[in-house]
Amino acid sequence: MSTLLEVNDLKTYFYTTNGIVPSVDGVSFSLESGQTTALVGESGCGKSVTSFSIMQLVNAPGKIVGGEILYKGEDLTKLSDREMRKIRGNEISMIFQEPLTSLNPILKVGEQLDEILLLHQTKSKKEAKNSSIDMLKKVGIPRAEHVYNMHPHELSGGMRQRVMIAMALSCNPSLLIADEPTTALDVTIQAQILRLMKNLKLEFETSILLITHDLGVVAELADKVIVMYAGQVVEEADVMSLYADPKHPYTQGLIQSTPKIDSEMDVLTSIQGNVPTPNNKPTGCYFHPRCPFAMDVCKSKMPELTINEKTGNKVRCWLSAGHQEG
Amino acid sequence: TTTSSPSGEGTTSSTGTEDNNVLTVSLGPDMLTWDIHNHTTTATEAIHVNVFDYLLMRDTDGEIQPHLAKEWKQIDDTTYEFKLTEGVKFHNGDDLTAEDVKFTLERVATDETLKSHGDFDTIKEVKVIDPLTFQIITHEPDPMLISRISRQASGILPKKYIEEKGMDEFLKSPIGSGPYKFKEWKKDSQITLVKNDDYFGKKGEWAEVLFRAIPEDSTRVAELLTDNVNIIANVPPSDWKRINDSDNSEIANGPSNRTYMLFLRTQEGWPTSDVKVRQAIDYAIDDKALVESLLDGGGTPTLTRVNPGNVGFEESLYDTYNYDVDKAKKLLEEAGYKDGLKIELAGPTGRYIKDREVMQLIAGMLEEAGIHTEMNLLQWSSFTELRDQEKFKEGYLIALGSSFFDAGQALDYYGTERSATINGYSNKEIDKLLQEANTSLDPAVRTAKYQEIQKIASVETPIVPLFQVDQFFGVSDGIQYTPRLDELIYIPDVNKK
Amino acid sequence: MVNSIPVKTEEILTVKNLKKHFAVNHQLFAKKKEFLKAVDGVDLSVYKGETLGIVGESGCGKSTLGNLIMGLLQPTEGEVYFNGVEISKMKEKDLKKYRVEYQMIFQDPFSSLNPRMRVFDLIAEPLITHKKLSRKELEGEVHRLMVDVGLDPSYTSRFPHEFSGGQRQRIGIARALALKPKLIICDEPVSALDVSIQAQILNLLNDLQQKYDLTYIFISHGLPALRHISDRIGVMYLGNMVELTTKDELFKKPMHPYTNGLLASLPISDPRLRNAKTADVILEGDMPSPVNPPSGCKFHTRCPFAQDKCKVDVPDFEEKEEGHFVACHFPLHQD
Amino acid sequence: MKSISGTEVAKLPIDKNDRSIKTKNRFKIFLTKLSRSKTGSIGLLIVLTLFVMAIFAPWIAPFNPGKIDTTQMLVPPFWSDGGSMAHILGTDNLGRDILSRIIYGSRISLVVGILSVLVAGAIGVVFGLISGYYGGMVDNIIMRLVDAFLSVPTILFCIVFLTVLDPGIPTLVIVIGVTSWVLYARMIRSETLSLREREYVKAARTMGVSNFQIIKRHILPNVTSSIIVISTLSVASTIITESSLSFLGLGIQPPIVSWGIMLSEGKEYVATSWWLATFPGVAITVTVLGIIFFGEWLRDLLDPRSQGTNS
Amino acid sequence: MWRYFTSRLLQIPIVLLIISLMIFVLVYVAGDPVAMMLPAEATQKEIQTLRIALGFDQPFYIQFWNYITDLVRGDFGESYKYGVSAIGLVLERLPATLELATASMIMAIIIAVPLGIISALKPNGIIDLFATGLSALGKAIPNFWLGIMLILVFAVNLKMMPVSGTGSWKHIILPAITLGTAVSAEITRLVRSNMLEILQQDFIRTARSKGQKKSVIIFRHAFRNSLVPVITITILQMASLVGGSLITEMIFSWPGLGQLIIQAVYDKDLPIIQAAVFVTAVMILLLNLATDVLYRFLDPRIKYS
Ligand SMILES: Nc1ncnc2c1ncn2[C@@H]1O[C@H](COP(=O)(O)OP(=O)(O)OP(=O)(O)O)[C@@H](O)[C@H]1O
Ligand SMILES: Nc1ncnc2c1ncn2[C@@H]1O[C@H](COP(=O)(O)OP(=O)(O)OP(=O)(O)O)[C@@H](O)[C@H]1O
Ligand SMILES: [Mg+2]
Ligand SMILES: [Mg+2]
Repeated sequence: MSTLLEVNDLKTYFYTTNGIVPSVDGVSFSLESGQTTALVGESGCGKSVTSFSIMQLVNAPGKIVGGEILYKGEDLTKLSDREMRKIRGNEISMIFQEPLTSLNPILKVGEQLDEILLLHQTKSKKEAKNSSIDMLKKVGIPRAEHVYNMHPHELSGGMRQRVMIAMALSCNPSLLIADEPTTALDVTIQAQILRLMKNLKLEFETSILLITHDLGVVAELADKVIVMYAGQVVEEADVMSLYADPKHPYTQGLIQSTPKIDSEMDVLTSIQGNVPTPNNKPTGCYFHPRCPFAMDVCKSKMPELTINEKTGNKVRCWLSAGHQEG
Repeated sequence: TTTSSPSGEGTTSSTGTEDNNVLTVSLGPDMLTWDIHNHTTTATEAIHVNVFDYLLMRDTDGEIQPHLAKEWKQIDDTTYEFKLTEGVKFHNGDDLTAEDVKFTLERVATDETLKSHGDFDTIKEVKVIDPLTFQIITHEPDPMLISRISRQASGILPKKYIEEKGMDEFLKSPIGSGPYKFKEWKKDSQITLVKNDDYFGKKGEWAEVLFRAIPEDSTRVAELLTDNVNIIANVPPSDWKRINDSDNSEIANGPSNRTYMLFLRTQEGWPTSDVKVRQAIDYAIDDKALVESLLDGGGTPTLTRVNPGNVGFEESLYDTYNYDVDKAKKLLEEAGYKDGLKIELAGPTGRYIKDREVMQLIAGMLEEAGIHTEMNLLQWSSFTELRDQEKFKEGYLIALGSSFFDAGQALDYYGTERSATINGYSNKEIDKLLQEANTSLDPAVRTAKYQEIQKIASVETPIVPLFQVDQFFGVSDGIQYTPRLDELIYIPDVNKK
Repeated sequence: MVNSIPVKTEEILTVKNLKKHFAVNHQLFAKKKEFLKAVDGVDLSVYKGETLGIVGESGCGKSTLGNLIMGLLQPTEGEVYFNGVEISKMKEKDLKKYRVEYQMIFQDPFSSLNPRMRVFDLIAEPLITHKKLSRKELEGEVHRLMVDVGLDPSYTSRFPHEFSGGQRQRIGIARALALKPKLIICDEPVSALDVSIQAQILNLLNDLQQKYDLTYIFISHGLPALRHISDRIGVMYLGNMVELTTKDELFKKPMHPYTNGLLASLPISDPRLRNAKTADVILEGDMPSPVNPPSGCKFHTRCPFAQDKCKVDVPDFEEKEEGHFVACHFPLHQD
Repeated sequence: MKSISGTEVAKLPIDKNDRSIKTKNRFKIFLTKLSRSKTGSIGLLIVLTLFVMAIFAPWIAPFNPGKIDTTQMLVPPFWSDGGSMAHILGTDNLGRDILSRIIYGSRISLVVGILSVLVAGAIGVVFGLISGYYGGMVDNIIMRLVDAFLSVPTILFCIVFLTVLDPGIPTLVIVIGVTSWVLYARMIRSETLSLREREYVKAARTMGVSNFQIIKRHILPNVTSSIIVISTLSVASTIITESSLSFLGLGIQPPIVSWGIMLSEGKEYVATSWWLATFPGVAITVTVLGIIFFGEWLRDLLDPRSQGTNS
Repeated sequence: MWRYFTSRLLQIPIVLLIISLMIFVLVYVAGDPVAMMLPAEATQKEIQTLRIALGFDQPFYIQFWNYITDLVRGDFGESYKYGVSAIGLVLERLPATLELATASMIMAIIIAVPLGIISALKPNGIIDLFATGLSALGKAIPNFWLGIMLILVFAVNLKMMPVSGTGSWKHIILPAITLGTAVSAEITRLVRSNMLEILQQDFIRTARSKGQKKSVIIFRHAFRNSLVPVITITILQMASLVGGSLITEMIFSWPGLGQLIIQAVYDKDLPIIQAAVFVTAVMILLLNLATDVLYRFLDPRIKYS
């Protein structure tokens, strides 16, 4: 398995009038081709910004201020806009989190779908239309021929999301970044979409960066999981070991918080407290104010993302570091 | 709609050099109508005069000459008899007879809705004696009849043609008996006339004449400078130098019959009801300076509005003016305005040459003499509206002409009846003189009475005449043109050099 | 928390035969009108203090139903009663005083936030509208709400675009909670939230319900969350309610084949179960078009148990068992 | 740096000075932002200079603007042949000093230009918002009114006003306002039509926010950029319109001067004495430029998304 | 849409009627035309005679009644000043006006749209500043100044263009520039501000994520979204031009409606005002109806209830 994308020490900051917001603050990870990597983490921890950074689509006042993003060995941060354009949509495509605002309100769904096909696959208008409708059907949209002619505001939330998905999948990209692709979908459609993505993976060796909150989806689809917290990676592990033995207290909290379909609880467990705001992060380990196992060292020193030689998994925690040392 | 242009040619098809036989004239805005009785503008008449003949016509010096009528005599106080020139034909070949004269004059004399009606309402009837002889009978003795029928709206219409085709059709393709025939009228663009080779009188030198509508002064000048137009009217003084300096044209100016005047209120309650105040105003204004600084000398200071060439002209009051600031101050003091006086003067803007500047300069001059002037400068239509409603305060500026060339028309303004709705001036003596002059048929008597009136008026100054203004034409170098006192453009008088 | 069926005394919201048909013609001057039956005859009673969960395939009309109840869309037919008062035909002016009582959390958080308003103003807006608070009280209240939904109060002067998806959704929740309404329609309120915050919010909603006797209509695709929070759950299919019962009953004994299919499609909770999962083949086939829905039972085209009758007769939405309504000719799990 | 968790914050007492700090901060931010934007500061500088010029005209102007001097007519600006340093920008056809007239003219032009735009803008924006937001019958009536105003020649209204109202600056402002609001109305309506269908407007409706507040808080801020664009440019047309109304008799009369009147009076001399009409034209251009720069900066400031892009 | 369209068409006669009544009242208030019809030298008696002959001495309600009955019969009457059918005079000048209005709008759009877009792409860049200056100048320069200057430079000095009049395609260029300049200033600014706003939207990011070319993003995604206000202002300016534009027509001796209408207003020539307003109103109503229909194309979210 070869490494398709490698992110090294990525830093993306927003230079707002209220100060600098370091939304992504030294993130490193790699994606292997043909693998699905799940990126999970608390809301607002910088997952979407990371994915925009990969696409080189961070809007002003955001800026990539450090690190490199190697795609097939090439640093995307150094590419010209023209070179980047060839990669976007064709090699790497993205499903955006907010489907309504991410779709052009005045263009018909079909026009937006055709666009990407006409751009990267030399197809006639008619062919493009046919494959767009095909794609819409694949993502489970009824009356695809009609929806092709509809405008985004006429669709339900889930339909918009599926349009986004269809758009991203239509060129069989080598890397698919899916930012919460199934949040607005019911389970049957979600199952359908997940299957579609699995097939994509099998058929085209597409590797997928899946950003999601739904640990069920992670469980179904992911090969590897990266857990982010406050702009940093705190744990990276293969999916089996992560579920079986989460190392980072934050990951443990996450798994515990998941509502279980078959268990009755009056109160759901949740991790105490809140994610620190990016421009007001605590000293030491960012998680320590919420960590049930916080030690003194946690308050003063930031732990390193250390790799467990045995499993190849990584974790950023003094607890694990202690184990290894000890 | 008028007939369409023969080819897809542009209207600015250059004349002059290559086609020596086309004359292009621009008087400003387009003409209004081909109905000679239903307009009141000189610019329209200036074109009509080339298509329709008058019974009598003034020459370039303003003298009345036989034209369609080769001779005329007075039969009694209310009757004149005329003899028509033989062989005059309308453009369609019909003969011009006394019937046409009767038709034409009675039309305007009886139809009250026609705008020229007021100028002809003294005519009672026209009696046809034979095809070439007719009599004009007036309601009362009319000493101005001869002037009346040798001016605006005096063209003779073709009775038969109009009765056959109807007035509407006639207005679309009018015919007359004049030196030029109507060819085409593109509204707000241009009128084309072609030479009438069968004309009975002096024929024009130009095969074709274009009257172009170019309302904007500077555009007219530009057209003249680029050889697209040969004669332009109303050249603003600021452009004279440019035209005279150019290698293709020059300014031709001559007197007009128009005089700039200040009308002052004389009714009780207004400061100007005091003759001393009115005189003070007269003395405070330097007429010569107005003419020199604003018109580059293109006008003549005057104390009367009856100009040379008019019946009743009084030479001692012409080309002279009252200007003495100290005297003005003294008069004011005598009138009880030692500490200054505040008046309001209205005036039109954009109507007459430099009207706005004249007003401002006057205000400045009055200020020097201690009369503070509020100005009320109005666009012409607002001006007429307010003037008509007598809404103006102490006075207003206006420049009036006298198309009859007869003091009777001009001096009417001093009579009690007319003044009532203007400035309320009333003077028994003037009234009496007016009455006598207006009913006398003896030119000598009339002249004497009119001169008498002017002398009184120049002291009383209910109206302060300022200056008589010239007309300014721009003329291409190859053309010989002298402006006529009546401001008409009679093409047979426009010659190639 | 007591998860018993509430006493069916006080109906806070009643929906009678509610329909919404959208005209869908895409030529500007189309002669023939086609209608998309987004909501096609829904009857519903919501009892005071309960949480009614609504699930259904994407595009089956859940948000439209919510919008109809909120008065954002004019119903094509049918009525909505709030506390016994008909609100569906009320003028906006008269409606205003009822607006305090029921609120909605919108599915699409970003587009429902005015891009030019700061978070503070967004959350304060309902308070300003309905309550006369001093500036200080207002600030206190907004702070409290933000903390409640897990937003850092230092964010007050930020604009919506400066937030992450989940944060935006929390702004929407805070705004809806501001007035402590009697009824809240939550359209996918937690879908964009990570599980921890999701748990926090669900707990918060629960707390508030206890404290203020709130009623929720909770539209969600997340069955686990739904199971956690709801008292009863309604299942919608193609504009119709097809099943409605208590959550335990629904999860234990789904009667409608569609419900059954839904439950079978649930994602696994642990990757180790991947191979153990039964194939999700039951709901094959595309969702039919809401413009030309199938005759008879609308589900028959995809129903593994469909029979001839289903193609012809429209099943009634009947109470097959005590408190268990279902619209099916041949319900499953019937004793 | 100290970290605070959410629940802790909730327990914190609200800082009493919180608000003042915030307003102070906002003002500071305002200033820093302004200083950061070159064009914004230039714009403000131009506008301020003009106001200073207008207020202190009698002290600044070298001559009485109405002083006629027939010996000094049409003197060109000092750098041309025949120009003199006495009249830096030359004199007009009545020998009045152009520089002084421009300085004095700023008074009327600024007052009329800005007030009329405010009047027209206020009427137009209100009608546009109402029309677009309520739609239906209201929209129909207002828009047909707009159509009527567009088809009836403006000059007719002016003439009617002339007969009904006393001339003067208030009349001038009213007349220009009443005849030029349609532009705003139709523009604002067109955007409101689309804005009223946005989700956030619907959301506000469900919260029981009154229509007035929805318009004020949700629609108006989203149409500000169009308002700014149209109104900044309208200042120029208003200044020019003012002169034609003055000629009609509706506005100001000599010896009071405005840039518009200087333009009109200089019209005859465009080809021969260019400086008469050119300098007032330059004055209007600079004014509009200043207002555009300032307005543009304001637009930028009000657009939350473009924050920081100015730096 | 059909219903909306037909209901709007049905409104036209009502609106025309209301406008006509408005005109009558306005003209009536403005005063009667007789004083303007006769020369300044006319006596009060002459004025009075004509006033009676033309019926302007009649009380308001009689004049009003006559006007209404004529109107209902579709009779606009004859111009007081020209003595011929008013509607004929108006229709004669209409083509020239439309020609000029269209040409200047095209001119304005050709200049404004690219300039506005380029400005928006690099706000506060050189081109933006240049465009801003140009816009300020375009709005601040009065038509007469520009027109006369253009004549001086291109017709008198360079002799590239005809001075004035109509006929060839060359005749329309200078007047169209003169009229188009101010309009294009407005459009430039509007395009710029709208583009700036739209380029910030999320869906632009989506388009970029597809690898779309910048130019396509700008035109297809951004510019099309900014079209509603841009079209509004364009049509609005067009609408104000169909009534003619006095100054430009005067300067270039363009035989359009502007001169006729304005002069008619000065002359209080009711039949012409009436006919002209009628004709322009019909066009404006149709133009605005077209815009409203166009809005639906440009922004499908817009609904008419
Ligand atoms: N334009 C911006 N200006 C300032 N801060 C921003 C901006 N965009 C994002 N942020 C901040 O950056 C952080 C990371 O945002 P991001 O959208 O990546 O979160 P996320 O992990 O995708 O969360 P979610 O799961 O809720 O979508 C957030 O705290 C957010 O407030
Ligand atoms: N304005 C509209 N015009 C036309 N059709 C519409 C409109 N709004 C919604 N629809 C249609 O109505 C149907 C139901 O939409 P709705 O948003 O209620 O679905 P939903 O159940 O909320 O789905 P999801 O779970 O995906 O949000 C969809 O087919 C949608 O296309
Ligand atoms: Mg995100
Ligand atoms: Mg929905």
